[in-house]
Amino acid sequence: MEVSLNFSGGAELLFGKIKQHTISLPAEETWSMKKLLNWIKDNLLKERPELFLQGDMVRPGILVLVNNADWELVGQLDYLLQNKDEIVFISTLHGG
Amino acid sequence: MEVSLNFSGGAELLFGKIKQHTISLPAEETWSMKKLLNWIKDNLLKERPELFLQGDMVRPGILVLVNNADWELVGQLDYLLQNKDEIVFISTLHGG
Amino acid sequence: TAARHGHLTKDEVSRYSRQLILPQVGVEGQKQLANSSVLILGAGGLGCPAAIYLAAAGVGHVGVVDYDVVEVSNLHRQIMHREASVGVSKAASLAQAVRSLNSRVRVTVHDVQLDGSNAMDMVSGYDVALDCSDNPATRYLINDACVLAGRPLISGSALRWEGQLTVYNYRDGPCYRCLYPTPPNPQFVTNCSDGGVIGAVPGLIGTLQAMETIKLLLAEVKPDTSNHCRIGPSFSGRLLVFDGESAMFRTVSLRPKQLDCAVCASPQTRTINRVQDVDYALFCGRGPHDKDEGLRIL
Amino acid sequence: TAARHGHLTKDEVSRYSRQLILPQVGVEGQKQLANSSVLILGAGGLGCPAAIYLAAAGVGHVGVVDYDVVEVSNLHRQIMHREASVGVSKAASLAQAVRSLNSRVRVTVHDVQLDGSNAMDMVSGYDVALDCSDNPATRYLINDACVLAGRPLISGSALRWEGQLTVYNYRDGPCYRCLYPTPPNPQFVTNCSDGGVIGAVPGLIGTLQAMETIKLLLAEVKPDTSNHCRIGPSFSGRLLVFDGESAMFRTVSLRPKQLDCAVCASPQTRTINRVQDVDYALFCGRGPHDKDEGLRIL
Ligand SMILES: [Zn+2]
Ligand SMILES: [Zn+2]
Repeated sequence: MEVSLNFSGGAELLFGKIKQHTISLPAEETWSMKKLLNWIKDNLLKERPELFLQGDMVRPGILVLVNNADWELVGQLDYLLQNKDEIVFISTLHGG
Repeated sequence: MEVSLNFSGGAELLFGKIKQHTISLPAEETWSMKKLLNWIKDNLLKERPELFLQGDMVRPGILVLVNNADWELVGQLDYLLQNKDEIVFISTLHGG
Repeated sequence: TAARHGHLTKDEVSRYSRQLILPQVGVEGQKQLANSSVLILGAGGLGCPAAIYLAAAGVGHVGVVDYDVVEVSNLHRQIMHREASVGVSKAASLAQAVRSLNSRVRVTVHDVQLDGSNAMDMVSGYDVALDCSDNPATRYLINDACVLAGRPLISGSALRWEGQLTVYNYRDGPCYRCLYPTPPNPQFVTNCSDGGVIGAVPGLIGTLQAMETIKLLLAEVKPDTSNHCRIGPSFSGRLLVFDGESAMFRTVSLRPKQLDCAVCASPQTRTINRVQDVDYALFCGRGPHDKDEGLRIL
Repeated sequence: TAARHGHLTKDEVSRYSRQLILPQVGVEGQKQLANSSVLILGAGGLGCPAAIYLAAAGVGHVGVVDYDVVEVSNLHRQIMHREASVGVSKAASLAQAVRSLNSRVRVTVHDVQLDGSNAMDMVSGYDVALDCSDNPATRYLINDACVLAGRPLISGSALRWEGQLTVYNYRDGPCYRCLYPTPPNPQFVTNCSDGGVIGAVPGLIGTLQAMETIKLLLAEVKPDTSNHCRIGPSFSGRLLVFDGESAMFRTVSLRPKQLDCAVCASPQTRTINRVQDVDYALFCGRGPHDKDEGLRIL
């Protein structure tokens, strides 16, 4: 299963400054967002994971999108990934 | 076969000011862009067709896009429509 | 003025002719703009283009809130200030630019630090507010004041090459706290001084804030008037995400208003009833002017 | 100046500090901007934001071309002019605004009608040109002069609620004639006077023209210098289409440079070798100032 990950608003600074990642996940397993967050922690996080995760959740100030919709609309941690999904992590900006 | 048509930059003024149209075409036929232009002339054009077409071609100043690519990249009049294609007609703007 | 009483003056017709002829504006729309008031919270990189495009379009009353003075390091993005205004109040400097472009607009300068004691009065005095501020404590305060005063909020932000824009508290749409019930840890908050910004990025977002405000105000024109075309804001419950480095625009669907929101839930449910009762600096871990001693990685 | 000789002055460091710290800019990028020159063709709704954001960012030399004078009907969108400048040359008025924001920038006023006799000299005097004009005859002339002078062209346009932006003649990318070999019939050409425009639409496109120009100039920084991050323009061979009514952004792939293009083909193949030889008003069916007597439907 191929999933595209995008980090922006500064969240990419935790991932080697790379905004766009395409990852392959074993399709024989089911992948919830919760499981994906753990996978990211174990496989992609270049810096201290507590900057991205707080317990099982994404830390406050990061908006999570599934195919351009707020993950709250699709089940949040329980959403099950589909092939070709695009998951976006946007750090909210405060500057002006 | 369902095709989405979008008119903008002023081209929509020829189509009842409606920018977005979804049309159904008989899927058993093949539909080239050339055939689509004739279909539009016969079925959608609310005003004089010479404002949109000049002979068999779209008139100068209108850019034609197939799925967000210039139709010159995909065969222009010979491109064969696929189900769910989005065809866009953009009248070029000159104001500033 | 004449506009408030059913017709446009000859001056107004010639000044606004290029937008009057649009069916989404028309005479009724122009009168609506003239009868509207907009509060710009922050006279910086976002507030400069937002204020000037709103004034140019003929919004009747523009308020500008800012407590800072113009610095030379502001001028790479805060394009309505001038070298001669370095050291002058930003609110006054922006107000001056607005007046010199359009003397028909009434401009009010609020050269004060926005806080819990004045936010409600300030926001209540205008039809719409624009968040053009630069730190989380102020953004929560502005949000809460807008919700409790019943005012829509056009929110913009920018940092580095990126910008974001959305509309909060418009009709049944969500508010800032619906999206962000918990503030970010201050060590993850970066402002434009620390992180840098390309000036045209807040330029783009502030310009879009003005456009969105105009559409929101035009939505109030009575539907039965003349052949006015309906229009309204595009970003209530939606977020625009812009990345100038790749020139990518993304439009995102946001969650609806949250029934358990601390501020926009029903009066029986909400936990915030008065902004005076909230210590925003404490809530966010630092106030609008505290120096950031943290990690500043995000 | 100091910037031309390998370092930035203390003044430059404090003025540009917020963009200097971006890795795509840095000291080398800032020096590159200071050593660059940009020609703004048209001091109207597009030219105002484009010129001011380029000057704010520290482009060393900005030229402004416009033969018109400021009118009150311009002020709803041409935000760097002022009521006090009504009747004054637009190029001079915009130049004045640029100087008052950033006196480090050299500004040249070209208060002339652009035509075949002066276009080549004007365009050749700058590194990059911005098409902020408002009619097809001028747009073909600007394109041909840029192609024959070997200058990239950042082209913007706006009408009603819509805007378009692209980059022509950049490296191997297409030019305006590659896309539009045949001019539109004048009866299908609408300008902002006839069709109307929301002021923030050219505001958005002009701001993006500035951003795109900055990225194009930064692409010239030598790759071996310090830890500079690569960046470049996003819209060569691509077109941005914006619809403010629905707040929709569309990015489109354009055809490549056309081998049979009348102006950007090889010198052996091209049919246009000198802009002096082309009658642009005749080619387009009307000149930049002719009144449109046609149908004006598109
Ligand atoms: Zn809420
Ligand atoms: Zn060409």
